Amino acid sequence: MSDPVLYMEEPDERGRFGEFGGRFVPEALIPACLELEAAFIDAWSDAAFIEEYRTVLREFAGRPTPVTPLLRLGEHLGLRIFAKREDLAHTGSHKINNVIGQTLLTKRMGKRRVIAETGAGQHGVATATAAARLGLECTVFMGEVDTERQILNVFRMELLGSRVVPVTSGSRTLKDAVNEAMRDWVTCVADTHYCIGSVMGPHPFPWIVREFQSIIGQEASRQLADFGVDVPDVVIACVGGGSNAAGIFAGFANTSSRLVGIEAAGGSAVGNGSPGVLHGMRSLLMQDEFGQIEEAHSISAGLDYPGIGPEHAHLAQIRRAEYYAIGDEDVIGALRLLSEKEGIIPALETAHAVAWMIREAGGALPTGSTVLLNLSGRGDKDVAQVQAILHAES
Amino acid sequence: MSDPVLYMEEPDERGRFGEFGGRFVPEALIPACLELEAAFIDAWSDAAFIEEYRTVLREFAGRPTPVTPLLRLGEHLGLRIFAKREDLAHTGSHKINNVIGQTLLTKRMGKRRVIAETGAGQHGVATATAAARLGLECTVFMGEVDTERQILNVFRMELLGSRVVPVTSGSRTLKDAVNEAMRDWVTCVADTHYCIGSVMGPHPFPWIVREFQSIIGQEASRQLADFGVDVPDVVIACVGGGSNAAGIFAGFANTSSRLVGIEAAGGSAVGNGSPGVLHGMRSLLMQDEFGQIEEAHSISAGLDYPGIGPEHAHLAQIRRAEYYAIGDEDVIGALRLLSEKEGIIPALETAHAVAWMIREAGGALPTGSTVLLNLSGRGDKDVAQVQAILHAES
Amino acid sequence: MKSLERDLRAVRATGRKLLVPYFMGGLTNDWIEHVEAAVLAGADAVEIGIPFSDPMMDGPVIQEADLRSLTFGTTLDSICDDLSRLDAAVPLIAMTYYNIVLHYGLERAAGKLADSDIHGAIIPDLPLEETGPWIAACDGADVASVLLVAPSTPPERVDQLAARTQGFAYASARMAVTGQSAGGGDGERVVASIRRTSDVPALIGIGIATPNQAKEAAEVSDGVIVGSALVQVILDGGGSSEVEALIMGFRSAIDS
Amino acid sequence: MKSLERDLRAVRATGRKLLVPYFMGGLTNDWIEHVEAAVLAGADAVEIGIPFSDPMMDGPVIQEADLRSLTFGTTLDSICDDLSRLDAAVPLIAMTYYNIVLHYGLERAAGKLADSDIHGAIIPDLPLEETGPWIAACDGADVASVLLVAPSTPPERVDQLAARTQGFAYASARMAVTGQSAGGGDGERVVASIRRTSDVPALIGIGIATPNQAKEAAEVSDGVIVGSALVQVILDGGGSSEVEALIMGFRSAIDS
Ligand SMILES: Cc1ncc(COP(=O)(O)O)c(C=O)c1O
Ligand SMILES: Cc1ncc(COP(=O)(O)O)c(C=O)c1O
Repeated sequence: MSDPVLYMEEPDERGRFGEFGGRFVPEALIPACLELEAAFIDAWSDAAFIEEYRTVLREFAGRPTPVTPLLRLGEHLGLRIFAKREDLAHTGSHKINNVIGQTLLTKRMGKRRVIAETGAGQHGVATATAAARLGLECTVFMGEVDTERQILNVFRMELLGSRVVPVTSGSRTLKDAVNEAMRDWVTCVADTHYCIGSVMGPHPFPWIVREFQSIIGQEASRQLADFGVDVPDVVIACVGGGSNAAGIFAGFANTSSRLVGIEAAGGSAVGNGSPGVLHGMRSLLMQDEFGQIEEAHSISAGLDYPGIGPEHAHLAQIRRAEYYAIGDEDVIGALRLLSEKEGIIPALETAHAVAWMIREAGGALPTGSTVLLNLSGRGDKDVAQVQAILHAES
Repeated sequence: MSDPVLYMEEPDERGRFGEFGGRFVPEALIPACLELEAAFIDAWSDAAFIEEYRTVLREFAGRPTPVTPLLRLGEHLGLRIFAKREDLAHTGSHKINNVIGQTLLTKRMGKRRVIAETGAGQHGVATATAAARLGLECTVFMGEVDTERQILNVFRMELLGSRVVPVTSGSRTLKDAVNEAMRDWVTCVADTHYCIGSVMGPHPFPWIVREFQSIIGQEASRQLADFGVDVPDVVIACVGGGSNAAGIFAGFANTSSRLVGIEAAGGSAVGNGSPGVLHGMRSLLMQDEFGQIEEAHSISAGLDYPGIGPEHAHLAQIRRAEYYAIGDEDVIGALRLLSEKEGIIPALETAHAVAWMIREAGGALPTGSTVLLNLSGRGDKDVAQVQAILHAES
Repeated sequence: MKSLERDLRAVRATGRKLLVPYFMGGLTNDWIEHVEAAVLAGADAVEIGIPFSDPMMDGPVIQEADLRSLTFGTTLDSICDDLSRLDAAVPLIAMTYYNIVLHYGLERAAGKLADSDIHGAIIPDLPLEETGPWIAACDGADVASVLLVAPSTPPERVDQLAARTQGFAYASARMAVTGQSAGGGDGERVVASIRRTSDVPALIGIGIATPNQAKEAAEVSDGVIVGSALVQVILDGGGSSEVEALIMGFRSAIDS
Repeated sequence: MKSLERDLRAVRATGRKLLVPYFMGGLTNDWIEHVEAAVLAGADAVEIGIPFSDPMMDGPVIQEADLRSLTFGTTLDSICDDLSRLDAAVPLIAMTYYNIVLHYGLERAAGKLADSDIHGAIIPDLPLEETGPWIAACDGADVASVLLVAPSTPPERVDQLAARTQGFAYASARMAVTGQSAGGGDGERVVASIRRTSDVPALIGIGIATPNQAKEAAEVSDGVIVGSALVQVILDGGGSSEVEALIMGFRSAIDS
């Protein structure tokens, strides 16, 4: 008998998940990537490091986050729904899991500074937070358009002692912030760690970030058992770069659960993309016929990214996971329904996953299915935007 | 041998804590208060109710919240500081503990509607949240001045399906919102429960709210033991009405810990008040020589209340707890220091307690003291205000 | 028996229904003349509000009157001073909140009221259980402590309230604050519940906004209290003649 | 040995230091004339940028050139078309990002470059481990795959890069992106590390902004690459004469 195929294991030695992944960075960054990979492998097999990581998650970040049965929404949709409450993690989303891991690694590598890219500011705030806690210097790159849209998140990072650099190149949004962070990293790599915010970038980042986020799936699997659920029929998460999805999928990849990732229609790398290389990785990208990267457009800044993590590209290709897109027009209604039925205002990112669940209940989600929804973040950051949209409509 | 005196036990049968408390409401509300008292006594001795309350806190609200050692701030101040992280509870403060208890009681009493008063909107959002979860109708009264200052919290409540009523009488702030809620309650008491937001109002509210908040102190006491702390030297909390303070004090009232409550200088009922009757209770109130209630003025809407819960008035009188005041001018610096040192942006309310700790470190708080700080809420709601203040200063 | 109850019983004994208008003390310079006008127009007793910053049991009209009067510096003392100018021979009843008399000192307040010919007091935020000290203070002076009975009050409690109230029993017609919703409401039922054990004069108040409502309420009780409808006229700038006309309208409706 | 390396070695053999200016393809209508002017002024080879939307290794100047050129619809094909008009006999080297050639098809891209007389290519986001497929494609055409060596590259890895690079070795003078900080930096050390095992021509680039810097760098290497300083002149509206003057300045400094 042959071994069963296992999903979401380590990438191969070249950092590939199937044909995706890799390490497409300038030579100047290769030593840093190698150092990081070695440091991570070492740390991740060091019980003391894992204990420290888990302790910080528990004592500082509020883990484990609960699993909440969504009874009223479930009744409304004819589903049995459980929500993994990353919105209750410190700073309001799953992003904190990753930055706690990466900042601890930074200390371990003896570096004194971190940099990060951010779109809406969630990952930036999370990084600034973890950096403040450890006394690391922190610089966050943010597209100028986003610094204007998210002025309060900029201020939040500054309160946390970070410097926020508005990026004025290109489309002046997330993708350009990544470029700029890479440029800073090339320059300052000796004492600086680039704390990437999702399962993207060059190897070993997609792997590291997935590992640091996999606590979501591990916890959820254990917690569902307390509700008498052995394996949910479907696990649903929204997908920007794909870190919250990777984190929860990791707990169920080797079960019979369907894994469903929901992209924004205007940032749908699986639905509308093709293979390419950007930001250090080979993955699915939205690009034109000449290989120029397209700008993503989504109501939700966190999904406003033209690529997807390479492991997701792989899971899509081998059909272990399914990816669908939700357009802006369905997102607000989903946010409202969850708010009214359950008393949880989700992030606009998360609302994409909710919208798909609403759309497909009774369809792709057969009535009576047991669904695990990754409630990746809270909507407080989005309330002003939602109000403006509803106001404009009325 | 005589029994030791126990603190923070049940009030007497007239709802008094010492000479404070009582039930100063119109006859029309007496039956509702009696019904509530009976329902609470019944529920609070019903293992099934307590189990339900605790289950909702765990599965929905994210309890237990962690205790976080504040190492960098502690080193800076020469103290050993632990923070009880109510900022991580659902909706961002301790307010959720109380509303979950009260909405469950509402269901148990067979009422279909709740009303609440709110200042900045924290208690209103929490009530709207708990009401949405249970499918209760919810109306929130909010001073017109506050609805304008906190437009996003108004919208948040509306997203959660609640109606927000701007109160145009009096100073159009929190105290008037309480008056208006009382008026609504008189009118609709048959099917409506008034979900009061702090340890105030007529008996049995101060007692009920304290009991629902005492989970804070119970958890913290257990959690400190895990850090090898038997009893902290000092327990510190900010005090508006006094619910977060009552909740954490309850866990330590019968230990040797000093209990310290911090009021806003402009809303200091202990420091600047005298005994009086307002909002159904006899307590310490800020009032003029004729018994007219004064308006409180604080940078922090949640401390902008001219009274204090009656049990605190009692604890102050018998000197079991100490109360001090912090002026607006010290609050922003405290918020910044905690943010930069620990990666936690506290609510402006909470920042008062931090400010006192900073001021008294090495003084009233001897160097080396073990301090338990109730981190009652997160500062996200206040970031815009803080930015405006710092901007105006610069 | 306090003088207030004696006086009201005396009127009732004549077969006349009691008409008790409410005025906010100090609301205008000439508020004393308003009272006099009302008496001239047929009021049998007058309720005089002593303003409080947080009138929890009052609707928007009387709230506004409270706050407006306070801006003029009105106090318990200033009202008593003003009343020394009053030329009218009907009973006066104070209406205020507990913190006002508490702050003044309960005995001192009761004494001051009695000295100013105010022989009754309604404190709506003092329910039965809390009223003891105030009743004691009132008993030291000739001030009747008037208790309210609400539509929600259960029967045993009605009996207790009826037994302890002084001067008269204030029967709330509605579960509402003053001036909120209009009509006789549950007044008849509340009065009947008082009557089961007591023959103290029972007046219906809260929600009596029109002469017709007053007439209906008076038919099932010993009389009515008219508050917001009257205060609104004064807030709108009405003077003694408007007060007189309004009260005359109520009087004739009740008497017809 | 690819023709690019042969050509550069031939120049080196004469004792002349190589001067390699960088032009962004399609940046202006007359960009071909700029190239010609540079050659006239003494360029030994020319690097030609094929613009990419996300030029991760470039500083603000070349980024802007990328994006401006893209707004004119520049593509690999359009650049090759333009080059058919070029009248100059120096080696050409493409500089672009991997996604451009990947999307075009690696073999097809290499073939297209060679057909357009471009006999080298620099792909800065292709490190040693990922470069295999591209080198294979280049080997099918006469295109040299030029590899970069960074100041951070450890010795064993320098040896591998020096062994595998084709045409020349691109020695980054600095840990920086193009045009970011100026000066020779670590160029001397990087070149020396290459030299330990290889005599492939080694050019210093990144941060060579002035003739003086170029002179210093050329003294410790086989020549220099000049990018942002030149592109800035063109972004500012400079034409062929400005290009010529600039290159002449570099040329004479290097030769002096
Ligand atoms: C709440 C929330 N969910 C999801 C995302 C998308 O990121 P990812 O796909 O890496 O989880 C973001 C990114 O900002 C986010 O803030
Ligand atoms: C975060 C926070 N802390 C404290 C308070 C003050 O209330 P209390 O004294 O009842 O805890 C509030 C009230 O809104 C609050 O939001």
